[in-house]
Amino acid sequence: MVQAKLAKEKEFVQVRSATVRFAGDSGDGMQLAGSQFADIASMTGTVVRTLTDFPSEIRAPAGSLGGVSGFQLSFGDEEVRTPGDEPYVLIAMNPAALKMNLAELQPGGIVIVNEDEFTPGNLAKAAYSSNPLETGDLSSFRVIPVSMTRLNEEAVRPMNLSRKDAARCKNFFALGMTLWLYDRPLQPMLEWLMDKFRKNKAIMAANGASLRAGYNFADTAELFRVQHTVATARLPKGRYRRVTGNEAAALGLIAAANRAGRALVYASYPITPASEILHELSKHKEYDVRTLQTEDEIAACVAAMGASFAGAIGATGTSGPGLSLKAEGLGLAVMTELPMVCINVQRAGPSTGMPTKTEQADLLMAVYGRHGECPMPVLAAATPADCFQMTFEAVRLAVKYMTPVMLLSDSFLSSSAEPWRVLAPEELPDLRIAELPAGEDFAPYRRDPKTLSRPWVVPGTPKREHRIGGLEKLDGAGTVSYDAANHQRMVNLRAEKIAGISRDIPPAEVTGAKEGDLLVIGWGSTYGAIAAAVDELLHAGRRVAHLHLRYLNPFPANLGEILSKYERILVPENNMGHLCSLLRDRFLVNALPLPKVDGRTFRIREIQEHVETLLGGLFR
Amino acid sequence: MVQAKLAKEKEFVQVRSATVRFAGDSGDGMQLAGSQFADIASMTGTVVRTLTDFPSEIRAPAGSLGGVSGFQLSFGDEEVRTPGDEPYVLIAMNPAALKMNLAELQPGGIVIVNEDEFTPGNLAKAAYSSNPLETGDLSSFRVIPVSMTRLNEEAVRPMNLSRKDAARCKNFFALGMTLWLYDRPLQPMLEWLMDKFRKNKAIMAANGASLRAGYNFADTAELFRVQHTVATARLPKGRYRRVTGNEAAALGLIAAANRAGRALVYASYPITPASEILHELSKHKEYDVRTLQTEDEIAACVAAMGASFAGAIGATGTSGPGLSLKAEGLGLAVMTELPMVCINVQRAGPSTGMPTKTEQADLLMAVYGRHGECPMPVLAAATPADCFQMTFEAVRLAVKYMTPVMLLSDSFLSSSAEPWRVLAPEELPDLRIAELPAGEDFAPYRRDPKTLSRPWVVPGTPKREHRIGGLEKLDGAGTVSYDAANHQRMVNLRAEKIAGISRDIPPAEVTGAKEGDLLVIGWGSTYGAIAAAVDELLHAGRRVAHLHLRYLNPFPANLGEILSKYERILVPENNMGHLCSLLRDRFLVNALPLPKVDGRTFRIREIQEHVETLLGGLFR
Amino acid sequence: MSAYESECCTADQPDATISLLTKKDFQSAQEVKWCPGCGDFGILSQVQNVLPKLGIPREKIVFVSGIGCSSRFPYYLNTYGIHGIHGRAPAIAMGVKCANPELSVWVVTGDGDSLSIGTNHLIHCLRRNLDLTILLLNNQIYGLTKGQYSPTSEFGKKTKSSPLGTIEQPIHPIPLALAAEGTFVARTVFADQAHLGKTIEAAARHKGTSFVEIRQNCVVFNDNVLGTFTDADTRGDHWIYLEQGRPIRFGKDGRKGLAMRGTQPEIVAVGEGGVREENLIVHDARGASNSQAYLLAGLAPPEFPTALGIFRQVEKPTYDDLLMDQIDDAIAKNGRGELAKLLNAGTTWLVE
Amino acid sequence: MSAYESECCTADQPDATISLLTKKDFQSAQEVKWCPGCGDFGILSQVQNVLPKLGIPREKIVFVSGIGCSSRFPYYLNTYGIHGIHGRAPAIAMGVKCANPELSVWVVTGDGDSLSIGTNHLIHCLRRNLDLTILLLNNQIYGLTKGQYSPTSEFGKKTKSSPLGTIEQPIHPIPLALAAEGTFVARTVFADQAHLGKTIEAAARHKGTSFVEIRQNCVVFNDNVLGTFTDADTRGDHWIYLEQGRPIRFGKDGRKGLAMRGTQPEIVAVGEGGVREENLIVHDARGASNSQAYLLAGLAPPEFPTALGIFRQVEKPTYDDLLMDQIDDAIAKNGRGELAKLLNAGTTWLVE
Ligand SMILES: Cc1ncc(C[n+]2csc(CCOP(=O)(O)OP(=O)(O)O)c2C)c(N)n1
Ligand SMILES: Cc1ncc(C[n+]2csc(CCOP(=O)(O)OP(=O)(O)O)c2C)c(N)n1
Ligand code: SF4
Ligand code: SF4
Ligand SMILES: [Mg+2]
Ligand SMILES: [Mg+2]
Repeated sequence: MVQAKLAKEKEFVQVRSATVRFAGDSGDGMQLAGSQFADIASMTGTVVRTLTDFPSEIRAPAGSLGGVSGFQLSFGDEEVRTPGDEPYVLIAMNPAALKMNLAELQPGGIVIVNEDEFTPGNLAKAAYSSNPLETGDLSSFRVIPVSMTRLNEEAVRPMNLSRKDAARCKNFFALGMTLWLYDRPLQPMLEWLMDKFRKNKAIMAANGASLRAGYNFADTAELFRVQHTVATARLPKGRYRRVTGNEAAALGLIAAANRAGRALVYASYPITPASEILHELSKHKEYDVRTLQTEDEIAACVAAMGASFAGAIGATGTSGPGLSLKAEGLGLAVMTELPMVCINVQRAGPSTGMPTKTEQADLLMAVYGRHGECPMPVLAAATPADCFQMTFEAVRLAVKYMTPVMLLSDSFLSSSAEPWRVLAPEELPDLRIAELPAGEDFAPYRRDPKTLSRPWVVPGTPKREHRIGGLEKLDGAGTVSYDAANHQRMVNLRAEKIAGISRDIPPAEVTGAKEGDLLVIGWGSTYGAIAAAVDELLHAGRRVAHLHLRYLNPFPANLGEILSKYERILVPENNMGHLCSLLRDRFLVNALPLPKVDGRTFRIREIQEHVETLLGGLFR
Repeated sequence: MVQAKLAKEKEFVQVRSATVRFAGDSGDGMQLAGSQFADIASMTGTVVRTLTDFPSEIRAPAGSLGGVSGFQLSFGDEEVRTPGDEPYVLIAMNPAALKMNLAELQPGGIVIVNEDEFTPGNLAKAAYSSNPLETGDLSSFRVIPVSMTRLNEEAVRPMNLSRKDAARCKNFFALGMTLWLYDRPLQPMLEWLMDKFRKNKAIMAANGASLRAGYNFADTAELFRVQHTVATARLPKGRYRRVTGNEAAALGLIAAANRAGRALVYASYPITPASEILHELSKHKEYDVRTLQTEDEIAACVAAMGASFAGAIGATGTSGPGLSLKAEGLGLAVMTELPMVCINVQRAGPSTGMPTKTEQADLLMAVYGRHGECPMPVLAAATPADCFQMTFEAVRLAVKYMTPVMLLSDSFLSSSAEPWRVLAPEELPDLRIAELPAGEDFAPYRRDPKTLSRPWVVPGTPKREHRIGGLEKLDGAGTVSYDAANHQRMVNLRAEKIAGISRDIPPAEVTGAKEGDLLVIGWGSTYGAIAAAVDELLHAGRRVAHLHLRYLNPFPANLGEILSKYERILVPENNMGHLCSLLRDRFLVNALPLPKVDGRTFRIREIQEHVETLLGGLFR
Repeated sequence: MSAYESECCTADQPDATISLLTKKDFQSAQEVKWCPGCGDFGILSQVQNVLPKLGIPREKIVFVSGIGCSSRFPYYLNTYGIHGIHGRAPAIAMGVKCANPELSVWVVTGDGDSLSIGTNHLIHCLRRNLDLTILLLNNQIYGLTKGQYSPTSEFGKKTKSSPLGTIEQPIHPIPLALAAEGTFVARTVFADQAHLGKTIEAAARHKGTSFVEIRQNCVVFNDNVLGTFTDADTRGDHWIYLEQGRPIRFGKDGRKGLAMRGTQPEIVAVGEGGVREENLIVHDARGASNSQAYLLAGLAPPEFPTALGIFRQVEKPTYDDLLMDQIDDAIAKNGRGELAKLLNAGTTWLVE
Repeated sequence: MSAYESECCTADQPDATISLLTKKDFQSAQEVKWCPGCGDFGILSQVQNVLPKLGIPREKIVFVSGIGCSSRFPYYLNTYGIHGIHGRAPAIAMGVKCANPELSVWVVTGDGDSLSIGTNHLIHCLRRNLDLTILLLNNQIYGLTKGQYSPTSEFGKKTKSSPLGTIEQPIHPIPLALAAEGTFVARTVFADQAHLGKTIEAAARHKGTSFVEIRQNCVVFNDNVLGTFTDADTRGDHWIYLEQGRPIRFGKDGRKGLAMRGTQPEIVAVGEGGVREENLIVHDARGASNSQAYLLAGLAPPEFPTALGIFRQVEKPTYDDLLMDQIDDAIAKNGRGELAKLLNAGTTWLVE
């Protein structure tokens, strides 16, 4: 037995951060265990970043590889920037969970398995020809087999639950053990249980019993040599909550519509991984959120535009295939110069691709993917919580510049969570726009000289009836025009309007060396990995810096100047080099791509090592 | 009277080329007169390039500005590269035609007007407050007012036609005058009339009489000071015909399918200016051409792909808005690696834009406009006749590399015509592909090591049943795979396959200086104007050259090397700088854009003057 | 024609001062650019006649269209308007209406626009019963793109894209609208201005999606497709006017009638062979089921005349009302949303 | 059940050696990835049962699908197959069939796939009468995207995207297919394997577009939506089996029947109050008009039971035949196209 290998001494180890993954069958409640752990870790002062890993199949047979569900979290001080490259602790509730997750575990890491589930049947379902707990296959890890099924049953016996209900509690047993391992309190969990199951005392009690049993078992059975304490983080004061990217985007839309004093009309067609934005929004009707599940993405896009025409904040959300379908509708919004937001939660393509995997390969489509000269702003959120900020910003720019705005998120951001300091409404900009003075001579395409945006005059406004559409318009009057010089002028104006936004967005900022050997530029969900990698490199004394773009069209006005201050520019992207192409084109700099298109985000180490090699090369 | 100003002497002037425009009401038969003139000019040894200018409205009221129809041609020696910057002769059949076309006439040019139509009513319809023939407004031109209506009536009186039929002949009167002016024979026209109207002798005779009357009137009335003779061209020997871009594309598709030994399935949804490809193809059923007018562009795209799956040459054609709609379908074709061709006849955008005007602003959409990493070859035809060649080439590459191929044409090419040397079928490459040897182990994604293309095994082939789709595939086997490393490998393979095409296309070639001060790079329909402009610049001793790209993705392998040989690079495009962006990105050269987005092609002079200014700047 | 009596008004309460609006108030400054003789002119004119009668302020009216000759409609009406993209007008209109349910929203579309590329949106709009008025100008051809066949072109029709004749069965708009659960489904024809006007008015006054197929003549690319109507002599044999509550009669002096034989309709000669008016089908657009409407919609030449009028007219809750009801209910239940509450929801913790 | 008798074979002449194929020959190596208990399994199994009976060589069969749980179908059949993009399967299939009319082409789709995003293609495919077999697996939910309402979900249904209940009237596939001029329109249910198999077989043997709505159960997101069927006790009151040429009876011992009252259907008790079998509607899927089919398709709970079987089955020329006829005619008239002739057509001249 592996267990025998464990030494008896028990001690505390202080670490700056830790990465844990809960994995089990979809029925095993791993998402709940993981997110409860994350809550407690958050409340006890650490920064927590989480990532859920849903099974690839809707509901695979119990115990099968396709049915494994996982929840990973990394927690610790404020330098925890990602949900972790590799877990140090893996809780595997069955053989399939072990098999699917072992490859990513840190060598020397801890594997807590529910040994009761390592039956011949389950081993076969996981395509194990022999029991890995008995072969030497796990020798590079510290394996801790626990009879969780049995111990849980014993713990909950007093509550007299059905067999099924009793078995369901074992995620709390696992959670209890993990809480002990990381020296976290049980009390918040018990309180949560009391609130959650106040209508079902037996379940409440059983879960509590299992939780305690797990905790006590870990404490007394001396399975673990050490207990870990994790450094706490220094975060700005305030009230915090955890948000995923999709939740944050939904909140951002509601907040922006609220601050604009308008209804939110969100029209969307379900698609992974964007659907939760629709689900989330549809729960908040009392905020005058009108969700329309349309017949397809084309309808969603033009319905959002129609809603904007009528004075609401029109928004739509989708993922790759849906974005391709929205191309024509977005073109109409560009031409009619109506404010709307299109959130594209990128996933691995092309075509249907790998719908549950992450990728950033829609950037060039976002920038260029419409026929004709059809510029629109493109923003990208860097972290889950940043989805709030950037969604709000998308609405701000849309309304101010009378333009559709594309916001890029991705599968990773959508389901990853991080702490977000809850903002007070007053901290958010006021997005109400001044009405045109009543007497003023009106023309639908007469532009504000500063922003170049046309007035947003909505149906219901007397004496300002007008017609707009997809045909080229006469500058000012907005009537149809086929005049040659007018077309050139309007093309220029539309381009200048969007380009001018660079004056209205924060300048780009670097972290690290203000000039030096290498600038790592990223956008979107690579943020955490790049930031952590550059931190490490800086610690190691490298003259490097990190610049993260949240505005991809137009770029911040000072970007060119910054680029000129570094010998080399490296652009890690979950694509084949989209941003890299844009930078090379716009600034004629020899930006180098660091592409990764395997459906996964970067690991910190991948970036760090690549930079080391590059810089090594530089000095060679 | 202006007429009085004409001198009496008559002489011959020899010119290298001439540009003439016929303009009148849509009912006036100007297209016929123009194209007959073009035929005769062609048969008499000149190179002829034509351009039709259809009225902006379907059928505007007679005599109105919206109803003016025009036909312009330029003819002369082989340096005639465009339908002409500015006409030297304008035939205007009514006041509206005069008004709509005068602005583009060469100063000092000849205006032949049908003075009978300058009635108060017609002047009003053309928004003339006074008769321009009587004010001094036309003083910078040589105006030749002719009583065409009356003279035509007199000429056809013997045939006793109805008033309407009689009036219809007057385009032949105008044609007769023009033939005299350019010293062209009447005989071919008379023969054509005999053939065309063999079933209606009266009409035949009337048209002939009117034609002769016009010719004789010009000869005897001494309206013109000079008769022009135009230099003939040295063209490669062979049989020639005139083709528009759309005709050529249709012929190219049929020829390619024929040389591939397969049926052609062309699925399309009508849209200006691509519809004629559908119309043309639907006439040639005996060539096993199957045209499907689908319910929309999405259906057209995927039906073409389905047809390819089943072994036909699948093709689709559209214009901007339709291209936006095809984005998702094209992505599926990239993923399934099926051969198909998408012809995009660009028009002015964005959105509905100006549907009858030309533009080249879909290039970046063609290259980047699909979600995910979704590379496909992009070709562009340079001239109307080149649409044949490049369509054929698109099919060749599609079949050889198992990929959708985008071919870009545009509104200008679609309706402009030029002489095309008719090829013998044997001159065209054989596009049949070798069948997989029967015994060979089969996997749908096992690639040819040289081309990286997968085998085209079609339903009906026993023992090779397989399933493909939009999900990521396992390298080789083609089954669904969510494996991380496999995805990266497949993304790379798809990219390499397309990039590798650069080895299979002709290297880029320059005309003019092999190295020097300036390289003008173009693509698509700017060919004629750039070629002519660079010719002029070379004559003027400038160290310039012209490179015209017909392959835009991938670029020819030698492009980078060529670019490095010039001080400056200028990229005239009917867009805001699409190719320019691609060149800057790929080659880090400071290519300069020369954008023109006013719905019109470049004039030779615009390019020439821009280059002169640039070069002036260089030497300053 | 009792079928046309108004029941309710789509939009806001009528305003007394509004009724002073006239046809002219609804004409925009833009020059109308249809071909001389195009059937669209008469339709525009009737819409401009109807609008002042509705008592809706001009600024509360929005016309939405797709692309096609017919879709140029919004430009010619001095109301708010969107000339959209091909086929998408009902979806655009859905956004407009849901953003502001007080607006009177109209969709004008063509047979290509909404029975080819846009069928999907049309169908889903109908079943949702958004409170919109949809006018489908059916000329059985693609006008704007110069004469290709459309989904309503008759089988075998020779056009630019079908030089040997089409090989497609045409789609019939009325049964399609019924199958899409349309609550107001009618057909009229451009050449009967009175019927056209009344039908448009009834449609406008219906609460819910009203769908009107207007048979129209494209003089340039599909002239005389309505020959049997424009020929007054034979019109009565080829066309039936449906009137709510009245037995269905047609032909000269109403001598013919429509009766049931089992589940199938048949033409009978009233007064002959013992057939009396009581044997005829009584038109009822408001029955419990759609079956009569389907039956009448299925009448087609050559055996049967074509029916004009309102096939179906029933009340169902509208999407926009239900949408706003859910919002109102949520507010009633949870109070009007306060942003601070939303942002602070769920598990939160304090960092001090 | 006479309605299921075969009439003709869709594809090539059957080949004697082919009949030796068995169900197993049609099972692919790919692991079937539906949830345990999903209704799709039984449908796959019946398709695999039917295929060997058709006498079509495996390599001449192509399955085309869109996206959805149901659309994973092609992977599990050892024939040629395309797993397409969402909603577009009928259009892909059109290309396949027109490129090679000898193929037996099947479309497998879901209620989201072809009644939401893909309605347009479905409708146009039906009216063109391409010789395809379309199986629509209707579970009244979006399965693959984890449980949003679909266009066939019942009004008021609470789902992830409609937490307060939907506000949309559902679309009914059968009337829609009829309105689209479908030549073979049927409904069956996954839980009656025999009926399922026979209906699929009849559809496969129909020449023209055959449309089969298969009611299916999504155990995860819409379980028990077919409760009235799976409950054998009450099934007879809620479901009618249509049989060609037979009076329509249902309920325990067939005591109830369907008759006409004017233009509307009504339920009658056979043998009571003088109602005899002769008074009942005789099912005729092949009548001159669609009206009976509409009537039966309109039967819906709670007042009426739901009909299963073939609503409509008529012969019309298929698009693919007409397409090839035009080609054959053109060849007969002009000779098989010679490329040189085409390229040299029109006005040409010689440069020497
Ligand atoms: C996406 C797209 N596809 C095609 C077109 C070209 N197009 C414009 S109008 C039209 C058909 C119009 O037919 P219909 O709706 O019947 O209108 P009509 O002109 O007959 O009134 C087409 C195909 C377009 N504008 N956009
Ligand atoms: C263009 C596009 N939009 C959305 C999706 C996401 N999506 C995949 S399947 C599906 C619905 C499936 O429902 P249904 O057709 O009823 O199939 P089921 O899973 O219920 O069998 C959706 C919305 C997609 N793949 N592509
Ligand atoms: S083309 Fe036909 S439909 Fe269009 S404006 Fe002219 S007549 Fe009317
Ligand atoms: S989600 Fe529903 S439809 Fe999809 S496989 Fe599971 S049970 Fe079947
Ligand atoms: Mg039409
Ligand atoms: Mg479904």
